[in-house]
Amino acid sequence: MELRTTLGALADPHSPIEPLELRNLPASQLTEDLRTMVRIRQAEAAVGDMVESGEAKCPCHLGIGQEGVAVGICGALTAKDRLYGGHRAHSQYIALGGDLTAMFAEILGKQTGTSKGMGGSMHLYAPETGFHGSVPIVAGTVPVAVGAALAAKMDGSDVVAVPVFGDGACEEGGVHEALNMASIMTLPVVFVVENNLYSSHLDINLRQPFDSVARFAQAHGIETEVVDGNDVVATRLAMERLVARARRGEGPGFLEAVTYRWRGHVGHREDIDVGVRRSSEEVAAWRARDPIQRLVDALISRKDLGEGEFDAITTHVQGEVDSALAAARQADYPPVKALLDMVYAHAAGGR
Amino acid sequence: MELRTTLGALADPHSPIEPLELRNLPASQLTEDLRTMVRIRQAEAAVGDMVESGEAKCPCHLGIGQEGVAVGICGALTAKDRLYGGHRAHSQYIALGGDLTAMFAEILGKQTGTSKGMGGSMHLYAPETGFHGSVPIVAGTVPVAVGAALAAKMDGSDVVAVPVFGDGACEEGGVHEALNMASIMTLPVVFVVENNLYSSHLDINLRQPFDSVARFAQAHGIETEVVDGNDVVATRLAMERLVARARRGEGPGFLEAVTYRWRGHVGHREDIDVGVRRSSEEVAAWRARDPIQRLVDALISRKDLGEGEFDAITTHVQGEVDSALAAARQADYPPVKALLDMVYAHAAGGR
Amino acid sequence: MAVMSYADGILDGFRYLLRTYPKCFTIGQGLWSPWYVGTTMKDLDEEFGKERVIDTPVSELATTGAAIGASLHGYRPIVIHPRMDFMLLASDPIVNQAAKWRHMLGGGVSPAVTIRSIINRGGEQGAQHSQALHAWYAHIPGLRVVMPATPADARDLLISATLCDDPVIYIDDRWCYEWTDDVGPISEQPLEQQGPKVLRPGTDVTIAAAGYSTRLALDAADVLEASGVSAEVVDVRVLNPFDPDPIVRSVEKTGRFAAIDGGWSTCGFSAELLATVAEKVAPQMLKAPSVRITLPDAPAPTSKALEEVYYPDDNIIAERLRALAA
Amino acid sequence: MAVMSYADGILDGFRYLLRTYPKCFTIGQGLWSPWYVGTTMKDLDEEFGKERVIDTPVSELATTGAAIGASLHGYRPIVIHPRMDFMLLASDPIVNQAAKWRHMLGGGVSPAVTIRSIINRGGEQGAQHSQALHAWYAHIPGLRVVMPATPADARDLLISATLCDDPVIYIDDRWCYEWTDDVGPISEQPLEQQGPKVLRPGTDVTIAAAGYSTRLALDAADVLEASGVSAEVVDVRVLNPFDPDPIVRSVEKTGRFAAIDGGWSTCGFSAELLATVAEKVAPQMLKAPSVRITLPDAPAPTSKALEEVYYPDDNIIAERLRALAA
Ligand SMILES: Cc1ncc(C[n+]2csc(CCOP(=O)(O)OP(=O)(O)O)c2C)c(N)n1
Ligand SMILES: Cc1ncc(C[n+]2csc(CCOP(=O)(O)OP(=O)(O)O)c2C)c(N)n1
Ligand SMILES: [Mg+2]
Ligand SMILES: [Mg+2]
Repeated sequence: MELRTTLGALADPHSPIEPLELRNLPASQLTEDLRTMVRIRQAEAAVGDMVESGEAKCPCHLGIGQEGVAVGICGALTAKDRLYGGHRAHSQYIALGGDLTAMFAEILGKQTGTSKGMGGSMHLYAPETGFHGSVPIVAGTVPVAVGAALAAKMDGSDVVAVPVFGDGACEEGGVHEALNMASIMTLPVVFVVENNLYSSHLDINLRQPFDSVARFAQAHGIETEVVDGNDVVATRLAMERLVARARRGEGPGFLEAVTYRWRGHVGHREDIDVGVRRSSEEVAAWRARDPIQRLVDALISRKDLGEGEFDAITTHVQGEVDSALAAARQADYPPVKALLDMVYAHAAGGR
Repeated sequence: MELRTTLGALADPHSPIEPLELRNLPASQLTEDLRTMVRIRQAEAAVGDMVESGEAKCPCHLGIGQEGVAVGICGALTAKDRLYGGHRAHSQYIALGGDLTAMFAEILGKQTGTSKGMGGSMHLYAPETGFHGSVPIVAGTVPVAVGAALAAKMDGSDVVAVPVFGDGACEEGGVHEALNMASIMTLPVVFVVENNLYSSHLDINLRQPFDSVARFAQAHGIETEVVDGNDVVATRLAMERLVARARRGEGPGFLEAVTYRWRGHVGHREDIDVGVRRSSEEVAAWRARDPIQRLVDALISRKDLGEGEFDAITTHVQGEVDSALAAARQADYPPVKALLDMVYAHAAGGR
Repeated sequence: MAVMSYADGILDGFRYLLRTYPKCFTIGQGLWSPWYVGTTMKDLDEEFGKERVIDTPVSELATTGAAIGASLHGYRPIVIHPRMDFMLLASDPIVNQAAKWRHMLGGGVSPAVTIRSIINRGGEQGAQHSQALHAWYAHIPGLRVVMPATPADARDLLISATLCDDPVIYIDDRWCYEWTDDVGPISEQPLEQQGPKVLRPGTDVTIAAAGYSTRLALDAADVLEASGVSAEVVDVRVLNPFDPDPIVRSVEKTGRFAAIDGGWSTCGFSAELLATVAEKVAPQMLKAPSVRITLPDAPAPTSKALEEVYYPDDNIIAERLRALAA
Repeated sequence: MAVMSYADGILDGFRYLLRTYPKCFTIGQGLWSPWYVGTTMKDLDEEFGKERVIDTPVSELATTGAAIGASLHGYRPIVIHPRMDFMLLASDPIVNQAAKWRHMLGGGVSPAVTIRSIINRGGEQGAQHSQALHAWYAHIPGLRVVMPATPADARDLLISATLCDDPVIYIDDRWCYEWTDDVGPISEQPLEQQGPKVLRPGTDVTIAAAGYSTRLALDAADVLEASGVSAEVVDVRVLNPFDPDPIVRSVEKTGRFAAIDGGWSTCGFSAELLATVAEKVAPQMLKAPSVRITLPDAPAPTSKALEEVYYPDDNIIAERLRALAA
């Protein structure tokens, strides 16, 4: 299969990196975004360490390198919006303000986890933040989010639903059905694809005829934006445009944010399970497009970030991560009765 | 939902009808096409009568009015190609040269039917003609045909696979998965959509944001042609282009043939089950675009068809239909043992 | 008390729900057609509006998934699958999503969706248009599965299902639509309190069945009575979670057990019924091996010559039961 | 005789098929990855080429449907579903298409596809990544279903399945991969001649199981032996079409029956086993009610604290069987 790229420089690790344009976004907000990206990275690094040590047993899919997407899109949302994630959803959970202790506890299978220890890394839940659940069946939450948007529309609210999924998920037929439904019902849903150019071990050129996926939304008459997902500012602004349209009742949007995962598909390694055609040069090139460093550089050059401030952020965040992890470790495992108590809303029925 | 048409005049029953251009196709071939269209129409009319009288019990979906598509596409195929149909497949079966007696027998549940009386109208089978089966699960044969194309490619042959399906079927996710597979594997498959603007009782504008479906194939990088399906010549020529590419190993094609069914979705009626927004004026307008009459007119004006010749054809075909039906009526029902004998290739196993 | 058909029972249930609960809506293929699902939803779109009675593209997966999504935000959607065969395309949202979200997200999420699935068979419709796969759904913890056999249940179990906080598969059978019965006024019943019911008392043999098969069981019991065999008929009603007690009690009394089921035998609901009796009734109390009466192990044929033998009727059933009771 | 692991048995089966039959190919997710399906298909792409060992997009439905299509034209495709949970998305091609084409098209069509479905559970993978739905497929006439429990069967049933003219669901379990056993040379066996086998003779109680559960049954039989209970273990091997005779004969001898199954109970394969015994063994020959040992009626948990109780181990099983034999 020859490479037919429509993404061009966005997907080419060797293309020159544009300096991040901060537009006229206020420093306070950008610093907050930076802090959130750092929080995601450090929390995920801690998860990676727990996987490595064997402390975390459930499958963990890290989004290190992709923080710009989660922070960019969540910046355009409020807690009343409805985000649904997939297997790689720690970043969105944290970007929406999800509690770190609860996330670590969930990953460790503890009762104080986001899902009472019933779901692990792939099943996070924090509806109070707007994070309404994540599941690892690829594309599984896409139609569900369309239904959440239908509910929002029926309520007459300006709430927006946001399924976040991957380039691989676009190969599931259900996504196309969901796009059509959203389109004909003019639903307030913004589909977000983290196009990290890989689905497990296969790069997108082994799976699809083009490297961009926005074409699927266009075929369904849905407004699209294609952005550099490692540019948190561009991602946020594009998301804001689509969210605003959806809130106004003008129908669905589709954001394709191009990014790259630094680690393997699942687990902590950078050198295993990364992609059958992935080279260490490719990873190195993408690392140079680090969404965090690019924001730091831009903030420093705009003098919004002073000497040592970034270090202070990372140190502070590391403290948060460490204490959250310590708290999670303290927590208890769920009681055995949880196994049968949560199958149905009411006592197992009929008796 | 406002109407967003990309088909324009093709889908507008009130737009002026272009006179059929016969190009330089030979009279013999066009007369043969005419005869086949008449055969389809009269055979289906006979099926309609049997439904009305209660003689035929299985669900029968008539394609009267759509004959141009089947004859046009099958004109570009040979018996070694692999066509798969859906619930409305009598026309393709006949266009490929399927035996009328076997079709009627199948519809009547007789042992001499195409499928030994095990399938009825919705399950025809005549592999010797290139008709490899039809099933009523909407879009069910689309991935199957992609696999038939994969087999052809693995064989190193120039055989082409052709799934025929409807505009409604394009709403099934599996179709989009199949398009992607065909595209990335460069398979010799030509997807044919009979876009009759309806799926059961719903017109396409109640179900999709645009009235043309070729956009789905374009999104997958597949070569498309959109034609007037009531113009058998245009349909054939477009199909020939796509089939030729596929035979040369240049990959899949997608033919959208716009047409209209005169009867209801299932059964013989013209006034029931036709479409919740369908008017009798609409039907009348489409009847004026009769694919058969248009070919007759063109042949007459080119002097390829003389006085009384069309009548002779219809009379002759009616004779074929009548005697096929009489033979089918004579045949026996399948023996009861057929019920268990055909579940597996070998005697129900393990004993 | 009013005399009501099964089809009207369903329609009445929908009317009650849509009238009483603003958050109830229904979605699926055919809902704007006056006969797509028989008369069971006739004119609901006109009475309650096309915003609450939603017809859809041919997209079983997304339609079902979207209904689940709406149910997570306070709605009570009833998804319509006009044929159970088509619902296979929605297996992921039903089994991987609806059945599991509560448990795997810690108990706080209610996928309170009702999925109405219609068994639509006979009439030479053939292998892809005839299936009765209730056993599949009964196999899945997290799903509740109901199969009404009477006009009252057709209405009342639809209401209980829709008001239930769990995902419920509500399975009706077009072969039941014309039955009529006396039906009392609506009173909402929590689904978790519903279970099998003895519809006809008897002493010689216990027959358990659900949906249309319950009707066959009742008819066969009539035939048997003429030969002096007294059959007790238990209508299962709720297949999952399944309460075996009424059946166990009955078999302990009669000493003989037969399951009649409109699905296939292997791993079917009839297998569950026999297994339950085998587990819970001491062998000494049984006077004969238990019996399953089901479809033969074959896809549905079309030809009426084969349909006639494919679907067991009350006389064939009575004959098998007479042998059991002998 | 060579000592071979179960995983190597599978790999060996693939190698044999791909080497011997040019029309055999395999398609599914992960086939170009060296560990996606454990080591069971390691380097097949390198040995036989990426044209015959085909990795795919995340499109379970079309992948499966396409394999069926290829099988209709002389090929012998083996579809890989690295997790049974994902295969739900392919329910239509498997159940509506593959299982039915032969019958509904009059017997002349052979959807000779093999669908390999992997049970991949434990390791805190949770509710959507743990299911064992073999009962679903065993319920469907037209499908053959095999579950190898031994390294020899892992290899030989894969070969029999692939050479069979019918669609076969071949289900292996990652928990079996490391078992080793003596394995003889390959000799092709027609699948329709395969059926349940007594793996361990005994006199006090009959245990039937398939796949990983067979292993548990054998281990439990060891534990029981220490308490003086002699258990006969029947490995079912072929779940559909299912031959009950070896189990019936065994139960007629021992008078006690237990089914161990890694799926859920309701309408599960264990239900089929109990139902079969209830139908075919006279109650007077049974010394105790039959027993099912299965998963609890809940989705798979993640937390290891719950996984430990969710999956029955050989000691718990032995305890239940001791009670049965008492
Ligand atoms: C229905 C289904 N099929 C297959 C898988 C296995 N799987 C897990 S993640 C994944 C890759 C998905 O890729 P993408 O959507 O691009 O997300 P990414 O991992 O890149 O974030 C696959 C194939 C699955 N979980 N669910
Ligand atoms: C999976 C599935 N869903 C729904 C149906 C019911 N159904 C039968 S034909 C049909 C309409 C299909 O429309 P289209 O594909 O446009 O074909 P047409 O009838 O217009 O030829 C529907 C919805 C079905 N047979 N299969
Ligand atoms: Mg990806
Ligand atoms: Mg149509």
